[in-house]
Amino acid sequence: MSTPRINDFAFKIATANGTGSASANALIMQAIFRMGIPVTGKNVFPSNIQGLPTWYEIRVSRQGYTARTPHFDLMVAMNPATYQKDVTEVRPGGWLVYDSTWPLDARLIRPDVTSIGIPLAEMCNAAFAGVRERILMKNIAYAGALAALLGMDLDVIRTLLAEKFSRKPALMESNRTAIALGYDYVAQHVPGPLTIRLEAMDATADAILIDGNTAAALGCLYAGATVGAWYPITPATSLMEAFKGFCQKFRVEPDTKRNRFAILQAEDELAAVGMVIGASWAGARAFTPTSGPGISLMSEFIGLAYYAEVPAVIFDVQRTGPSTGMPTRTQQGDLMLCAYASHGDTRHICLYPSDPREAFEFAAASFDLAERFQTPVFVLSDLDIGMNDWMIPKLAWDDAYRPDRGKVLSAEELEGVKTFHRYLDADGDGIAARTLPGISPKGAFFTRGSGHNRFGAYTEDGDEYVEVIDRIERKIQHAARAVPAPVVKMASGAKMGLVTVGGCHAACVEALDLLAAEGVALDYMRVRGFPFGADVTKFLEAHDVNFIVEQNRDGQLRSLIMLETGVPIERLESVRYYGGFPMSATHVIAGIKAKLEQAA
Amino acid sequence: MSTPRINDFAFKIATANGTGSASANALIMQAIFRMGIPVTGKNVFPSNIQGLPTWYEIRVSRQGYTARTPHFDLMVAMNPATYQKDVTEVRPGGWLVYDSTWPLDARLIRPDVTSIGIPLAEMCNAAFAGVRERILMKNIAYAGALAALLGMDLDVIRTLLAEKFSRKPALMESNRTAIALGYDYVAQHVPGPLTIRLEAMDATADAILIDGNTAAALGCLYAGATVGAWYPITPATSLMEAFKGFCQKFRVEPDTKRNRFAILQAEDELAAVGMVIGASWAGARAFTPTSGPGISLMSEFIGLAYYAEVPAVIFDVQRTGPSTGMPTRTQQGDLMLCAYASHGDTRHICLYPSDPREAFEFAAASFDLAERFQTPVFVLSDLDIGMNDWMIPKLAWDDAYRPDRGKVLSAEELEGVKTFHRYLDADGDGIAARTLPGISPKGAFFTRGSGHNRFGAYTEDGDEYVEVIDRIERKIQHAARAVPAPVVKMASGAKMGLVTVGGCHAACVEALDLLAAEGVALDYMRVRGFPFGADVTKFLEAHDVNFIVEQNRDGQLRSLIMLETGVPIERLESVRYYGGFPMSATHVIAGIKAKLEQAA
Amino acid sequence: MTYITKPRAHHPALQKNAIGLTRRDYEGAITTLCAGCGHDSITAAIIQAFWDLSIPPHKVAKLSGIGCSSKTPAYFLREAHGFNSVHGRMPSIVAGANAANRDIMYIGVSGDGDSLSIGLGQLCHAIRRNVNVLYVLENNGVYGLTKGQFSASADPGSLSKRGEANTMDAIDGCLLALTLGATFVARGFSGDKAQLVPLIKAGLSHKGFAFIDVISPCVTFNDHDGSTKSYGYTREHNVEVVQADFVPPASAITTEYDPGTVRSVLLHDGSWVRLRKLAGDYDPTDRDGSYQYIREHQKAGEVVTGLLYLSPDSSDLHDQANTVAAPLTQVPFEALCPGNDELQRLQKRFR
Amino acid sequence: MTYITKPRAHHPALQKNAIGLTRRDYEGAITTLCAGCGHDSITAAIIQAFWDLSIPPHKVAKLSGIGCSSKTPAYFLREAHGFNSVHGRMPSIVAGANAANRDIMYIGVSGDGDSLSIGLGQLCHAIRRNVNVLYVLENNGVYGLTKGQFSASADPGSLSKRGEANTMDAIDGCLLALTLGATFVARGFSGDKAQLVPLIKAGLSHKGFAFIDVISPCVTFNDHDGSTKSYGYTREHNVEVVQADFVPPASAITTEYDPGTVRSVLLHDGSWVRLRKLAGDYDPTDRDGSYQYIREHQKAGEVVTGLLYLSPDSSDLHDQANTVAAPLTQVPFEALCPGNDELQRLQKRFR
Ligand SMILES: Cc1ncc(C[n+]2csc(CCOP(=O)(O)OP(=O)(O)O)c2C)c(N)n1
Ligand SMILES: Cc1ncc(C[n+]2csc(CCOP(=O)(O)OP(=O)(O)O)c2C)c(N)n1
Ligand code: SF4
Ligand code: SF4
Ligand SMILES: [Mg+2]
Ligand SMILES: [Mg+2]
Repeated sequence: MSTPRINDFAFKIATANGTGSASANALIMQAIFRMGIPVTGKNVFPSNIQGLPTWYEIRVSRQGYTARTPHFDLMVAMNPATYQKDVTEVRPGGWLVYDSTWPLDARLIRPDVTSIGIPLAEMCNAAFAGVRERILMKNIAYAGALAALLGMDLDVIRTLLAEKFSRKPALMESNRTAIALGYDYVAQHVPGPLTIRLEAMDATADAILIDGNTAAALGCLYAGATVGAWYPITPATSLMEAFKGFCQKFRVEPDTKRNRFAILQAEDELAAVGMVIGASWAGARAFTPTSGPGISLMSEFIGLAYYAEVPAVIFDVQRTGPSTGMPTRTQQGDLMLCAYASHGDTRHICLYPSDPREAFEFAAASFDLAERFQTPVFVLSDLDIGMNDWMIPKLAWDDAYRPDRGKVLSAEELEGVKTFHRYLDADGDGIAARTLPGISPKGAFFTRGSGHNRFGAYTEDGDEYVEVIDRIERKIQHAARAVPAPVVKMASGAKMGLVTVGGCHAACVEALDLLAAEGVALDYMRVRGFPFGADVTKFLEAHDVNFIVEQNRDGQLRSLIMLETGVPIERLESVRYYGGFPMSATHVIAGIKAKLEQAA
Repeated sequence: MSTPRINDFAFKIATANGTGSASANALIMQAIFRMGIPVTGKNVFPSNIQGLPTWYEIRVSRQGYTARTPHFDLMVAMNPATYQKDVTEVRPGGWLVYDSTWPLDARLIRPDVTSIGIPLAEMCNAAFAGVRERILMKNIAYAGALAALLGMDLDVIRTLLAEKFSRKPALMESNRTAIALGYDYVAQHVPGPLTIRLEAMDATADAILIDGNTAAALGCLYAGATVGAWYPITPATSLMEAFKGFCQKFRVEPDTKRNRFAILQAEDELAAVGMVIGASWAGARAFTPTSGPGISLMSEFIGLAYYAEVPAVIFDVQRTGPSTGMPTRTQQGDLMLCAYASHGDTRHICLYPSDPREAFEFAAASFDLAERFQTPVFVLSDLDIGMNDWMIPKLAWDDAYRPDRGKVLSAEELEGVKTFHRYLDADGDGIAARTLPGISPKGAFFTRGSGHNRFGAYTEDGDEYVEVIDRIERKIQHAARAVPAPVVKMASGAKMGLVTVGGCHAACVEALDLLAAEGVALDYMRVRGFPFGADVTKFLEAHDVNFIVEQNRDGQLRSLIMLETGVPIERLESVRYYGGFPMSATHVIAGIKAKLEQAA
Repeated sequence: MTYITKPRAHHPALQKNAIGLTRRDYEGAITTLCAGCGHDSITAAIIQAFWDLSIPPHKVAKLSGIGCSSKTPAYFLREAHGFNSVHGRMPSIVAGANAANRDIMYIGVSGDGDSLSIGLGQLCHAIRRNVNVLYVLENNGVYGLTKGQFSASADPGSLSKRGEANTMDAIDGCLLALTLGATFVARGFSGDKAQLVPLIKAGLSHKGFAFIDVISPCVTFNDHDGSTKSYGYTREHNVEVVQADFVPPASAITTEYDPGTVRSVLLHDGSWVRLRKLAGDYDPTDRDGSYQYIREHQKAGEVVTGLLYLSPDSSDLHDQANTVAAPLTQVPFEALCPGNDELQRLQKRFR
Repeated sequence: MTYITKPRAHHPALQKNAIGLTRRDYEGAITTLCAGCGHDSITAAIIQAFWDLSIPPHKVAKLSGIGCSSKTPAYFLREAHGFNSVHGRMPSIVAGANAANRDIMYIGVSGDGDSLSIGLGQLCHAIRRNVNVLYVLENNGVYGLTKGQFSASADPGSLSKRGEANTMDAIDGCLLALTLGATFVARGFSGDKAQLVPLIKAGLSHKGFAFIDVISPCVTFNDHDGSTKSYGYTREHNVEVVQADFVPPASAITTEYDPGTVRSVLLHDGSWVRLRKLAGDYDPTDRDGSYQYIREHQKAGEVVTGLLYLSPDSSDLHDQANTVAAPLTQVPFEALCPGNDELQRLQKRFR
């Protein structure tokens, strides 16, 4: 392992929650990114506000792989509480950075790992006054040390600090000092350079570093959503907070300083989705971000929106379930729930973004789908997509876009019709025209979750009931053609398929390359919308073996595939990882190899 | 059709809600039953308290068929609001009974139907004083008329009245008079006996007439349930009301007159299931009856009970969904929801009674299963089973029965263990021992829906999390052997199978006979518990074609079968009826024949 | 057959209001409630109030939860959009609808089970939010539609149809609303249309959450002695507090009203409510005074009716959200979407 | 590492209570809350109270919802069963547990988000039901665990960490409880252990729902000016009302307590609470007086603390359900199952 690895390694920083390491970690990420090198960060944080262990994992990948890797070349061990665990995660021949203000802790000693001591606390106590500053600057100091160890460009770092603290000269000064402390110490005391090293590239010019919740919030902003209702819940909270921020910037009426949006913090998730249904019914584009527990609580209301045919956009930023589960860990555990949420016969449109770019695009698309099909639409991302920093191509918006409001009759159109009936399938596409309150006396109808016939009248007649509920099913089935098509990548000579969803994409594409290198060729499909279209079935049927890769215990994607495509289980090999971390290529490869060996 | 049909016909009584016809209809049912003739009644009522149309359907079946039949030989048309519809339901050559106080309404005239006029109102107005009595007695009068028309035993009727009104002589008198009015008028004015006729048999001596909610309440009483929590909802309300009645009779401490039960009327379904979870956690046998909307609202709590492993018994008396749907119509629309309720990876034990007898048995069994597997157990009946009067064999109780509390450590047992850990799989069966509050200082543990390891401690560690969630899945899988085995009936030379669940049983057994008579032989299986056991898969795999008969739009039983058995969809032909009435043999036969013709 | 509407032939005698509509134009489908149900009387009062105010029916949205009471929006304002939602959750739907389109006049109809049992949390928070809606709680102390179980407003000690006694204290919606800082709190009685109509009109003109608790006997399950929600009881025990005669902005003539001791309060839509004090020194703008007054009479077994409290200043959901004057549903897309150039500029932040 | 417990070596100096246990025996796991969090002070007060009362820890059940506050049951009474349930729904779980086993002493810990936002309905109905539990609402005006959004008890006008102002009125848990007929209503301040411990002890001894609203500053998100939930603010503005010194049934010695003007109220477990009136003519048994007192000081920007209301007679869930004296969990199966003979007799009814 002594041949240098340029721009292709991973390191991890172990600290305690609430010590302010976030800004230091962000600084490192941005510096690498500005050097033109592809980089991804995974924040592994506890469900707590202060004191519990927290980690930040940074992967540098020349090839641009963004999946998490469980193998770390270097560990910055700042938290005694996790020394034991942290040191084991360093690969043999790797490095361990520790605070040599105190003697090297016995738990940190590993013969096959080079430990690098830097007196961070000592230096900071000397350089700074006040507890607060000393604690905070210690983080910046390790950033400086890493800069020297890994070969970050100091000018880039200075520019970043300049941009960040342009209005706070004092802070800029102490940050610079702290960087220098770490940097210089390493320069003087550590025999370098390490065999893992950064070298400037030109691979990030057209990219941005962004988290999926921020991107989704942008999608809502651009699609023209005006009403957001929510109840705080990790990991969905930052979606609405980002939306609020964007609205304050772009949605304030210049002259009056009044808002072209309304954000309602509801008392709980039942109320949040109720507000979305009310707002959509009245004609606004409305949405609510939540996570698993919220979806469970919204179940009754979801059935109402489905049966009364009211649009609603619901973001499920999935976390590890069931119940409260691990709120700060990721999972894909709500695939089944969202597809069939609520009692009785129901089926819902779902979109599955794989990264912040699709979070942006699908967020915008979800409003068109919800209004066109007059039904709830779920956008299922997860904690990894929603809260971690991903490198994605710059976002673009087509200014020609206009909202697809679906069949909403105007006062003029209503003049045309003799009498308006809400649930008539006039066009034979399963979609009946709706009207908005306040438009015209002729548009009035009665919305209800109880039995109704195609005229919108209350009914307890079986045939009338069946006619409506069957049309709704046809309508949802048609949506299969409107949701984003699967991403398919064929490999020459491949007999088997790899099928996945959402955030597993990053791990799968990397695994595909590695397997190909080993001579295992696989065709690839990532589903992006539900109900599945014909092309999904086509791909599955074209392969005797399809490995279904997902992040949940019960193989929920595989379940959806079985139910909706009828492809027999023999052709569907389940590959799962659900421990709460983002999926890695190693999980995918190990899973597939295990299956292949069983078969062999 | 002029050859007499003895004890094998159906008739229907059309009235308006709130006119008090219930007691008259019950009287007719009981009279036929006491004559030893198998009889079933279906009450078709509106979601309203007064004035809307309501029907009572009575089927007399020498062979003992209990399914609903949509073909009526005779109609008692007491409600002008539904004349039009009612008359069309009479089979050609049938009879129509109307109140000839007013001239025969044009809408009621059908050349192929004999109309029989009886001046019910006129006679009652003459015989009784006071509006109330006149309205009520009109019902008893038509009962008297039917007695004469169909050949009911007047002595039986008199005995019934005597039993019923032993303490209310005045009421007995007017009832007798009313019966006589109808009976005598027919005797004097209506020529000859109809070709449909009742003749005493001896087929009901060991049977009772009971509805499923009452039977389920008895099951809860006998299994030793002490805490019932509920929020009223049709069609589940009468289950708790029956339980309350039984408790007041059997559960009052003689000397103190204090209750050995607590029934909590909660503020909603979330609270109701929360109370059940709390009571079960504290060591009581607790249950809550509800219907679809309640299950949706309970979803979050269900996930908590699943993951924290707290017993809970939930009755879902299904009604027509989605949303509020048709609250007074039946359906099997919650099969999928109950099997996988709540976010994250979950799977739940479900029991599917087919009639009040099984409602009684499964209600009792559900508590053993819930405590043994420390998880929520759903008993899924439906409005038809729960609220209609079924003829079933007398219920019996094994006095040797003692509750299976599962692994609950006593203070003594706790003395034995060094330190108690809640989630250790000591016996390798996936079931970890629990303790109850207040028993012993050594028994304390912390129950939580957040991530926990096998010691019961909070965790955010992926491996520790996976260990527990995997064990829970093993545990639930083991329950497949503990739930009631499917009912299987093999027919000689059958190549195809008919598979169904719950209340469809009545229609299926009748259909099997009729199809057999036509030379179509089918093996039969009715699943009774979830997760499915090996024998379910065995049956399905033994048949190239399995007709899956159920009462919902989306073929939810078929979905469960696909997911859990992996049997390919080609072998699963879906036969569905979901208009809200109980399923009839004709639905089953028509559905199967249609499929067979497609195939041919 | 539930929703057949009445023949609409306009009887010439039917008087027209300022916008040329007759009472008939404010009606809905034929009721399916029990004959004599208090809820139907409230429906009649609602129809009267809207007609009096000459409000175009299609500019109104009528919402409800689930229950006999919640069925009533089908029985008035045929030309208004209706929403019979789910049990106890209507307040959140109204809040969302109002946030989206502030130009619609919202009326929410609910029952005591719908509002005080399953829906208690949502009701309380809608009050806090001061959503601009007239909220009519048709209060009969029972769950009518599920056949008479006690609701949270059932009186302690009162007997159910099945002979059981209620053991818990009743929740008094008006005291609750006052405690939560409601800006308009009133109580009426379904049998007293003369008082109820002005209350409804005042509530409709109030900017913010106008809460009216209307005692509405359930003839089928709760119209018996031992219940304070029975006709008999309420007629005896109802102590009128404040009579609200509403003067529509259209006309300023007030002379036709009997003067007496009068106090006027300016409503936010610029119209006046003239309050006639019947109970000596009653001051409907004194929140704590109102609370005490209700409590005192409650202890004396009396139900106070009338306009109990009216906040002289009320900032509703939109004031708090500082939204634009136009309904959000009418803001053009161009004013909502920043466009691609802004997006490119913005993304500098993410490098 | 969250739940490592402290070394349990008993320091001899640690004083033992009547059942021979030290304070240490009433402790739990090490807190994972922020240093200086008000909730930790409340935990200390709870430990003190249980120790003082010599309650066997395993005879207690401690329940909570979700939130920083709801984590605290893990930090006291290691030997008691704990239940950290779901957000806002703990009251129903306590009600069920109490119905099943009335011999356990129940303490429920919740937060203002858990109790007044998502859990408002359940809290209100548990109060109505008068479930026998000590309910501690650790009130900081924010959602701590989700990083500082306003809760329903946030003060109007107060600024969030992100600089936004809260526009809605705060829900005062004590006023709400009084309005719902709560039988025990108190308010404390996490920083004032001397007052809090006796309140907790009195609450534990109360038969029925004992509601204690404890102002508990969130140092991380809400300990700043403009918030009445900050240390600074509460110290200044807290007007002590009633000091409750609890005298355990075991000992009747009261002389060690400073007399002053004293009023004794008999609790249902036979023990006495001696109330020292600090605020002139304050009467803690006058429900409406308490309400007004709180309101008056509220208007003056003051937070009243102390034992605000205590109903001299309280019938709890079990009185209302008329259950047997023994816990239902201990009624032998034989007394629950009527047996087959009864079943056969009963079935005559179904023929
Ligand atoms: C989630 C849910 N639970 C229960 C029901 C059954 N249900 C329908 S109406 C009702 C109570 C209605 O009482 P109230 O609101 O007082 O209306 P009322 O009929 O008395 O006018 C209940 C419990 C339901 N429809 N939905
Ligand atoms: C159903 C559900 N929604 C949202 C959340 C996220 N959540 C966890 S704690 C909390 C608020 C806690 O606030 P509070 O009860 O005041 O406790 P504090 O942290 O302030 O002590 C929220 C919204 C959740 N856990 N469950
Ligand atoms: S049951 Fe009661 S509330 Fe319902 S309609 Fe009849 S009278 Fe009215
Ligand atoms: S965030 Fe606030 S409430 Fe939560 S632990 Fe920290 S200080 Fe306490
Ligand atoms: Mg009611
Ligand atoms: Mg809080």
